Amino acid sequence: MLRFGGDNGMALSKEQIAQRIAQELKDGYYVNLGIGIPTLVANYIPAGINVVLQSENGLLGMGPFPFEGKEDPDLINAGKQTITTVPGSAFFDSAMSFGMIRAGKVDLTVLGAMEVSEQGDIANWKIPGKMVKGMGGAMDLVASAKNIIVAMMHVNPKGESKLLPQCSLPLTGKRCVKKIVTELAVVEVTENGFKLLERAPGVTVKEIVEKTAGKLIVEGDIKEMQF
Amino acid sequence: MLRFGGDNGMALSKEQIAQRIAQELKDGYYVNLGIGIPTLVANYIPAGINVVLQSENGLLGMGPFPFEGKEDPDLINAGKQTITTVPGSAFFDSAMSFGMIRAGKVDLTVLGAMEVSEQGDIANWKIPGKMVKGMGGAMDLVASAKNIIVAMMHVNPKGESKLLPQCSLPLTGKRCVKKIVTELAVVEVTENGFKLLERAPGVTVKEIVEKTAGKLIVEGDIKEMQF
Amino acid sequence: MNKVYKNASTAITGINDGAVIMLGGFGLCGIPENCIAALVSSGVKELTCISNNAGVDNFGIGLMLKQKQVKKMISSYVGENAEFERQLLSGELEVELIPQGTLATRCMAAGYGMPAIFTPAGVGTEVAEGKEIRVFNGKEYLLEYAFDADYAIVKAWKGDTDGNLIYKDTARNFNPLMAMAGKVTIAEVEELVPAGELDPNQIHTPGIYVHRIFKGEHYEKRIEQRTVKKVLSTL
Amino acid sequence: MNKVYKNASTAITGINDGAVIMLGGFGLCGIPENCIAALVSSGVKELTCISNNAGVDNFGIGLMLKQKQVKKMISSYVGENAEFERQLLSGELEVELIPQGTLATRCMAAGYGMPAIFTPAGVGTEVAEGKEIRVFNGKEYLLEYAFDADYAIVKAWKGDTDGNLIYKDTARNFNPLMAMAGKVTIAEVEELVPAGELDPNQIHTPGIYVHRIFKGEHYEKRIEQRTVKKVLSTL
Repeated sequence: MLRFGGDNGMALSKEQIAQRIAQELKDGYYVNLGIGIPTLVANYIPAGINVVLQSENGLLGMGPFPFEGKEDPDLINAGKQTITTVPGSAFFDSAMSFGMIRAGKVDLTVLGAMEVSEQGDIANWKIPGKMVKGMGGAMDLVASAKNIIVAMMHVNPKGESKLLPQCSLPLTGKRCVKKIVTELAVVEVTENGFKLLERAPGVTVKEIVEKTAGKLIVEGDIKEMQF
Repeated sequence: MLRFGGDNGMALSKEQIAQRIAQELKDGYYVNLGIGIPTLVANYIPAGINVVLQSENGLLGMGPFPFEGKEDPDLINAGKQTITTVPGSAFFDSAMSFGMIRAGKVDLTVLGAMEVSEQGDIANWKIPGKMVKGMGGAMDLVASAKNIIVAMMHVNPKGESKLLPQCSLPLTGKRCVKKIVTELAVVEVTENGFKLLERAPGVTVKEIVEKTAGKLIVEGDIKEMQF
Repeated sequence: MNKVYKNASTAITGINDGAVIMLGGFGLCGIPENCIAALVSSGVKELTCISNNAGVDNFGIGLMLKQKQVKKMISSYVGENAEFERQLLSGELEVELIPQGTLATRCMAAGYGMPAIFTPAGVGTEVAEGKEIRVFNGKEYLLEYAFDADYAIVKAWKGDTDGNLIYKDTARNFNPLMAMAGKVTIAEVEELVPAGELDPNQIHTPGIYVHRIFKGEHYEKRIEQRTVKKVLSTL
Repeated sequence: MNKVYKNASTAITGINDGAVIMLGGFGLCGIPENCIAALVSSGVKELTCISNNAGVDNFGIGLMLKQKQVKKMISSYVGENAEFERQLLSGELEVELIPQGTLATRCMAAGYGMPAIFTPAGVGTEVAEGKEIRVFNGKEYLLEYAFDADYAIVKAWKGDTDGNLIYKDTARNFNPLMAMAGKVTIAEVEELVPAGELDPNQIHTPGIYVHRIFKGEHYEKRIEQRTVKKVLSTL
């Protein structure tokens, strides 16, 4: 199922970014999906793969949105959206929820970001001069998760790269991001900086290099993403 | 209901020690009773007083022993005895159990002791040279409880006082005991040492003074315990 | 000893100006609606509120903000509230933002008699400023202190006359943690039953932590983000 | 991913000589009888066992002691076991005694990703020797570290195929704490049901903490101190 589209011509749509991230899922994974593109990952879980979605407000086994008229105000996700549960779910309090996150029991965390540095630092909670709404659970998640994938656009609306040598915005967490999936590329965070793993179908390495402000390692032939 | 008896002539029986301690109970108290004499306190809860018994293995609302044939191996107290529950009881894990103890939610703790010092130190878990079985929950209880009453004999089987200037045995906890009820007396632990509050019916102040090795403050007329 | 109160206005007795109070709930889910209404009616002010969120403009803690009863909010996320933003920018309101897991664990620490805990959340960020950092097994942690709240106000699904509480679904969230953490804990419940009617194995908050309980009324349970399958077909 | 194992002997796969294992239970109440039997059969040795108690001579961990499979016990109370005492006095067995609440909280700390906790238990006693003491609000606390166990072996009442667990009465005790603390957690249950049959509001241990689960058999549930009303009339 290869779909081209999105704002950048040959670049991935938000759905395709989610779809590419879904390829990182493994059977039996417990996964926490942030608000925005990460939430869409649940739509592309590969066949034969069972994952359990954790919602940090106190639920393991999050299911799809309810049918209209079946919304339960006592049953929401961390984005405050009405949801459902799947068989085998469990409710718990917020301390246990972040307890299991801190203890590394959540296998994969996917979240959005405003900036990521080549050391894996992430900024996604505060813009100086703007009303600060708070970090919610993001700082706990990035400080504790074993495996963090960031889903974001490669550049911001002004055209500036969001993959930087250093974050310019206040940090959410340090040296925590393992991988970034954007509309242009899959990038790994290594000890030596960003490393280009894959490019979006039809997107050139040159374009990715131009739009990456941080150090980007490009080794050998960079394959196109497969869907 | 005044009953004389026990090993020391006019001194209290173990049941009477428990009965005297029961007078310290107040309506609404949450109470943890140790093994031995403290357990007997539950038999003398005054009329009109409701207390809830906590068992540190994970129960609030401990009831009497079961009728024969009704024992449930999944339902025991901290002394590993089969028990029952009363209406309004709740089960929880050992961390929450000691959590509520540490947080000072238990109003009164009654436990036995081998020695108590005039500073309120307590020794009740270890005798050098003998097999050490462990402190169980005693160290947590004495370190955390707001109000600790010790139920014990005034002297040990060798005739030596158990109310000492300093404990000779390894401590269970420091400066924690508030009151001591023995077969002879009710003694408060004050900043200036032991203070005699009451004497057992027919027991003289002189006998109590003789059998108390630690500093004992005797002020004014010492009343007999009332039952 | 009777823990049962007639209603919210009697249950909040003693919450005076300047009190530090905790309020359960996540967004508008599982919030103590009756007690919030009673606090608004009482006119108590200069409150410090520890709560994951600050409600919306016309509901939840937002109702108290509108009456300018709150001096300080201690929360993890305070969006979706125009009046909040206005008071914050004008300096009328003080806000302390705390990572959500830290907030939860600092409540639990209070209820478990632990004076402080270690968490990696916020290491390397401005949250760490002025805080003690300690390394365990090569990883940095912040020392964070247990909360010290005068009152905890929580909402449960079912409760009994001894104060035992059971929560429903994700309306549990911070409620059991705050219930443990208040010097005085006030619980409002949808269903109040005599002691003995709840299964002792299913109690989430043992009654020892709860000082006052009453049956709440007219729960509105407003939904913040109504999402249904018609809107997005798969998830 | 399948978490369901056929029986105890398959579920304990990988527990090798020298392993650090946690075993749930208080006295003989809520102990993983099937796994203990399987460990005895397996002949694994040099184990470090973290468990509140050490069983009795012919039951519980006492069965493993008899086979000299245990190198070290980490417990709060180890009475009622003559073979234990013999091995201890002869130097064959090492024992570390820990206050019960500290033991429980160090398990919880591991499950909650907290590297250390503060507790007043043991301050001023030999338990404090060599430990860091810290004063909070004028009271002394010991710094105690989270446990690091290879395997946690727990017993629950009901469980489902996703690893969710529900305990019964005081057989809960240390089981939920250890279930959270093991790098690999093995749960034996009296009743094993398909995922979806347990009420999600009643789960004590969410399945994320449980890696292997099986239906136990032939529970003996021996009673250590049988006390009945005939013996003592009032309590």
